[in-house]
Amino acid sequence: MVNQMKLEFLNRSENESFARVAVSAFITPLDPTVEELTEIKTAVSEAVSNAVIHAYKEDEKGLIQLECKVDSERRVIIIVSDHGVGIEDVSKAREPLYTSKPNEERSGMGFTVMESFMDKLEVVSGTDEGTRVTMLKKLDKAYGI
Amino acid sequence: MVNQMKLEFLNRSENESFARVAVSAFITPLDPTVEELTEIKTAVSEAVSNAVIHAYKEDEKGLIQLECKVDSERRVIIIVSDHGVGIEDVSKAREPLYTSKPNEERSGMGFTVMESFMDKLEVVSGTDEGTRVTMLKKLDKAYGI
Amino acid sequence: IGEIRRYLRDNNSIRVSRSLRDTAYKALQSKEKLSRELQREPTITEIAKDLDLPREEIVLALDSIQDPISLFEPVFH
Ligand SMILES: Nc1ncnc2c1ncn2[C@@H]1O[C@H](COP(=O)(O)OP(=O)(O)O)[C@@H](O)[C@H]1O
Ligand SMILES: Nc1ncnc2c1ncn2[C@@H]1O[C@H](COP(=O)(O)OP(=O)(O)O)[C@@H](O)[C@H]1O
Ligand SMILES: [Mg+2]
Ligand SMILES: [Mg+2]
Repeated sequence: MVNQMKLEFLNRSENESFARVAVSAFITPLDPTVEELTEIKTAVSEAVSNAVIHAYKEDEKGLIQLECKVDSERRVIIIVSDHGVGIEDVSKAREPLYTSKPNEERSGMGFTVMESFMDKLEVVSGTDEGTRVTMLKKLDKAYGI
Repeated sequence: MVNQMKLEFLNRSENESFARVAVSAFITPLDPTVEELTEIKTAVSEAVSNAVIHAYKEDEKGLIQLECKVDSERRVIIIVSDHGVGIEDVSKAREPLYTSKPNEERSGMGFTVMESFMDKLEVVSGTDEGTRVTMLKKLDKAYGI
Repeated sequence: IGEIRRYLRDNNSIRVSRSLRDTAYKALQSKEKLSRELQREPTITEIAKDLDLPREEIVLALDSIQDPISLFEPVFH
């Protein structure tokens, strides 16, 4: 692994933006295209907002971890995990439009967005065991550097 | 504590910029002025670059931790720590212009910069026990929000 | 999503480094202008509003152009 970092933060909604910027700053030295960075940021947002919204009970303080690694082949690996309630049926949760909170204007498109913006998505979860979302994206080769 | 986060990253020089941006993004919801943000970023740079340059032996891979907390009185607390070689004589190290690496164009002003840009600086270190730098700054009242 | 992707591809094949430099330049200009207008240092939010850009763009961009150290060091040398 050429570089790696870990973040840990509270399940507060303003930390979604914090996580997005932190990941951006971490991969900026690879000089991705604006398109690639926007895709990664959007995927990070979805993963982190899921952990903020779904992982912990209302008013429960919970921690969210984000790990990011970049390797010499310009692969970016991002792991977002929580120790919250977990997902009972992962395949159902990953279906487009599925949401367990239809009353709160959730789109149910979070996992679909992560899947289409990244090259790989893996979701490991179990009731009361928390959730671990692993995403991978290979950046285009760099011309500028 | 109103919000808090932790980072962990490798002792690579590009992570200085990563740490700086991560701290900036984390305190952005408090809406600091550009000046306050620059001061905090400069102090973070000095603390992190010290850990990158001085804490570990050449070519040794080492981890650096950064913790940041903000409270309801707009106080920002930043703790940068490493598990490296440590500092034998902390008061000497904190003197302006003192550097243990005079041949490498080090200015010896790192701790002085941290001290003058932040409201408080505490350095705890011991040979082979690593170093822990704690900095505090109280932000001015919020204008924009 | 297909539409978003197409939009991104058509508009954003530029590198992040260049885009950030452009934003940073605008942010510095906005900071100067707001400092004059407000008679004090503007906040990040005020600059973001002025440029109609997200705050996070400003934060990232402000770090991309200059190392705050290099701004500061000449004072000591
Ligand atoms: N970190 C998580 N912890 C618990 N449940 C989750 C988590 N992430 C996703 N889920 C579950 O998966 C469902 C689908 O997620 P998603 O596709 O992002 O849609 P949405 O967030 O709009 O509901 C959520 O409604 C929720 O039930
Ligand atoms: N994290 C650290 N680990 C080990 N030694 C350190 C660390 N931080 C500072 N030092 C010691 O303190 C001295 C003074 O630090 P500083 O004021 O930043 O000056 P400079 O980095 O330019 O040498 C350094 O030269 C080094 O010997
Ligand atoms: Mg979602
Ligand atoms: Mg130094």
